[in-house]
Amino acid sequence: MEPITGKALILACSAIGAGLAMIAGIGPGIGQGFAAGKGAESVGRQPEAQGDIVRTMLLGCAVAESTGIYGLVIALILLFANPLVRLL
Amino acid sequence: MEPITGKALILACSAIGAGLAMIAGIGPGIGQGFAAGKGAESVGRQPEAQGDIVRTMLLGCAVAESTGIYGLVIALILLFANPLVRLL
Amino acid sequence: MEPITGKALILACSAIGAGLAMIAGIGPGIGQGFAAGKGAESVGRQPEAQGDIVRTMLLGCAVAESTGIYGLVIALILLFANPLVRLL
Amino acid sequence: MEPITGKALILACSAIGAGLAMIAGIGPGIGQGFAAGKGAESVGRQPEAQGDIVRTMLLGCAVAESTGIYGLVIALILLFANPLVRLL
Amino acid sequence: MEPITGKALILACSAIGAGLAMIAGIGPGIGQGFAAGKGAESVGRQPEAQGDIVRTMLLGCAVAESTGIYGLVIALILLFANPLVRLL
Amino acid sequence: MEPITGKALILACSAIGAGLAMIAGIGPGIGQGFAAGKGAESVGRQPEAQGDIVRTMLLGCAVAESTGIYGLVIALILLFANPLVRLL
Amino acid sequence: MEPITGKALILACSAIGAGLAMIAGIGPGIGQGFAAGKGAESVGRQPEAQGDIVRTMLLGCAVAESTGIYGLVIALILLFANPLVRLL
Amino acid sequence: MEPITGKALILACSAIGAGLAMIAGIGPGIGQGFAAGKGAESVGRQPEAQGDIVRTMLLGCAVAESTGIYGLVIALILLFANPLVRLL
Amino acid sequence: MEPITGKALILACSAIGAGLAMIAGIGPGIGQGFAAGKGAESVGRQPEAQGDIVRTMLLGCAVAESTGIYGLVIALILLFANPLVRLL
Amino acid sequence: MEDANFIIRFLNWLMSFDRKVLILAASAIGAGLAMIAGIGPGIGQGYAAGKGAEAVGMNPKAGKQATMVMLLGAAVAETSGILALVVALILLFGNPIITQEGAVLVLAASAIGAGISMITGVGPGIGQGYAAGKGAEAAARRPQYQSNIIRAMLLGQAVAQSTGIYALIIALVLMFANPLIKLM
Ligand code: NA
Ligand code: NA
Ligand code: NA
Ligand code: NA
Ligand code: NA
Ligand code: NA
Ligand code: NA
Ligand code: NA
Ligand code: NA
Ligand code: NA
Repeated sequence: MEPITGKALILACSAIGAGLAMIAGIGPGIGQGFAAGKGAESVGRQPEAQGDIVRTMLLGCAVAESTGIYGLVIALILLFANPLVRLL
Repeated sequence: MEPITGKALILACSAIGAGLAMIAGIGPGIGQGFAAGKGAESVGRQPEAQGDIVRTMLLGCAVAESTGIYGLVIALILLFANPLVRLL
Repeated sequence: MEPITGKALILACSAIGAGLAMIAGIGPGIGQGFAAGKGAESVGRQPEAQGDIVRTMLLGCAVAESTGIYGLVIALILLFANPLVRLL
Repeated sequence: MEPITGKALILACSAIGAGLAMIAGIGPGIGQGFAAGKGAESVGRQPEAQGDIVRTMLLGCAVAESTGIYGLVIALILLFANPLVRLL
Repeated sequence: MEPITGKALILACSAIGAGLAMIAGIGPGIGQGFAAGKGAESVGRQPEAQGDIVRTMLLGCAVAESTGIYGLVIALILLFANPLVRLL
Repeated sequence: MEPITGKALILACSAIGAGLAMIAGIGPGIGQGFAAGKGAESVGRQPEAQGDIVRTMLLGCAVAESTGIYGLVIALILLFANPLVRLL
Repeated sequence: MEPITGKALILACSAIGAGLAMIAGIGPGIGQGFAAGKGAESVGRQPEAQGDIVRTMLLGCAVAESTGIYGLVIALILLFANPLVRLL
Repeated sequence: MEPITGKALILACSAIGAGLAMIAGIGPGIGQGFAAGKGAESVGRQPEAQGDIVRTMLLGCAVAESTGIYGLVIALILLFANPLVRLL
Repeated sequence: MEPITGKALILACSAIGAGLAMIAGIGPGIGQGFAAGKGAESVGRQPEAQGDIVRTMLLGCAVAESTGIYGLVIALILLFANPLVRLL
Repeated sequence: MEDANFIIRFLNWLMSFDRKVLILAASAIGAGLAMIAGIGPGIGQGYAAGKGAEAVGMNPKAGKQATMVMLLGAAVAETSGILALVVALILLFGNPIITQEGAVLVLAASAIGAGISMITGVGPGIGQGYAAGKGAEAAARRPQYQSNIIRAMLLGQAVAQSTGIYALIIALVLMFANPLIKLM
């Protein structure tokens, strides 16, 4: 019989922490979708400026992605390189 | 009687973590739906630019999907390749 | 008193995880509803373009559905093919 | 048999705290995506002002990123330089 | 064997409290991103008023940052100068 | 061995309560950011009314800050002048 | 050794309840910020109606503040005049 | 030594329930603030219709307040006239 | 010493359930406030149609209130006519 | 012997209650969670109300038509709120879980999971309400194309309902045909 150890508790809570961190992804999803819609609208209105419009849209979307990546990185750290169990 | 082990606790919390990670999907759903609406509106206004509009919309939607995919990947890792139980 | 097994704890948390995963569906619901509204508006404005408008709307809505489906799939896996209890 | 110690509890809750802190990232994701969409729209309308538009957009996005960074910093502190276990 | 003390419980909950406090950052992220988008749009329309526009945008963004800072301050107090353990 | 006392439980929950109270800050962040964007837009359109615009924007923002301050005050009370442990 | 009493549990949960009640403050923050933005915009457009605009804005904001105050009142009752411990 | 009784558990959970109920206040706060902004804008545009505008705004706001009041009433019942402990 | 009975646990969870149900009130608050704002705006624009506008606004708001009422009813049932303890 | 492990101790405390008690307590929370879905129709129908009022003001001659489109769209938007109410009422008045065999912890958690799942209704509620508002506006502008507008609105609303239906199915599975207890 192996009881619940401190290490197990930390790893269990890390699974929940990783899941919570991913929720950040709501933001870029909404924001970039808004950009997609505005980009499509603008391309329809000024087809001759399509290059500039799409480039600006993608540049802004790259910026908007960052916090989603932060969440992913924290989740991956918790899952694959858990620094908390080493502090025990 | 089989008692609760540390492994069981980690796996139980992984189920919750996987569920939480999927919540990220709210974002792409809202954003891409906005893009769909704007795309439909624009196609109605400039039918001659339909190709450009739809292509820009889909490009933006692909970008907006990413954080939803991140959440899915983290959930799949927790369910099928749980790295936490190996750290125990 | 019925004893708690590790398996029961995992399955209990899987029920909650499945519920959480479904919440992703908020996104497509909002987004596709936005598309529906814009589609209705556009059809009223350019009835002659109704085909293009509705097709673009549905295409965008199909894209917006994906993260809701992801959530459903994760929930179904947790409920019907729970891989976590096999890891025990 | 190694029971759960106070240190383990703190580290376990730190994993959850780190995950919660990342949720702040929803904000910059939405906001910067909005800026991306407005920027793309504006560039399409006034291509000659592209430089000014993109610069203003990026300046505003830099400001909007801050609270996402705050969340990341708190998460990293909890994971890598946990000050709470030292207070024990 | 060192069991969980009251101090440990307070510090553990402080980690969660710190994470919760950071969630406030959603607000400034959305708001300032909106300001960035509106600023970029306005600069494109009235390039001659760029100075006034950007200054007003930054002034408003500074005001909008405050509650994000409040959250950060509470989190830092909980992590680095925890007043609760002193009340024990 | 010092077990968890009622006082410790109250203080631990106070840390969580303080974190929750800060979440109120989402509101002023979004609202004031909206005001910043609208203010910037208006200043670009009517530079001659800049004084009136900025004054109205700041007056409204001061009003919008209040609930963020309420949250901060409750958090500070919980952390520094905890009235609950005195009721014990 | 003083164990956790029912009174302590009530007071601990009161701390969490007070924190939850403050979350209501998100609403007035967003709403009043919207009003601030619209007020600033309107003052810029019709400076001659500034008095009427600001008065209407403040009247509406006063109405919008109420639920934030309700939350604050409930939190203060829980913290300073806890009626629940008297029911014990 | 007085252990935790069923009554104490109910009262503790009532404190949390009261806090949760107040969260409803987010809605009227956002909605009425929107009304305040639209009212201010309209008064600026049609000062001669100020009476009608403000009356309609306040009528709508009264309607929008109701669910915030419901939340407050449930919280007050839980705190001051707890019917649950009487069912025990 | 009277231990926690099953009835007490159900009633305690009913208090939390009642609080959760009230959160539904966010929706009608936002929606009806939007209606108030649009109603005020429309009355300002077409004062001659005031009767129709206000009637439509109130009709729509009555429809929008329903889910807030549902939440209230469930909460009142849990508090005053708890059917769960009768199943015991 | 008292277990020093607080997780085991908490779970043992939970298991010290009658199985019916645990399921009913969880059902109270599940019912409360399900009602949160009501946020959606509230926002959506309120939007429709505002747009409907605006539409009536814009074109009073088509006022009746616009109001009918608004009400039709708002009725669709109510769906998620009604579904959540029904799930909550089933949990409170016709609880199907207490009669089921199986691990009580799983059954109790399923009641909460079902409630959480219903929260999904927020999305369709908001979205369909938005469509109702836009439909009303469009009907006031171009009353002659009312049927086209209504068809596009209803088509989009049907699409927007899907994730709410998925969530309902998961909730019903958890309540009536729990596959988890078979995995025990
Ligand atoms: Na970013
Ligand atoms: Na993305
Ligand atoms: Na998608
Ligand atoms: Na910022
Ligand atoms: Na602020
Ligand atoms: Na305020
Ligand atoms: Na109010
Ligand atoms: Na109401
Ligand atoms: Na309704
Ligand atoms: Na759908």
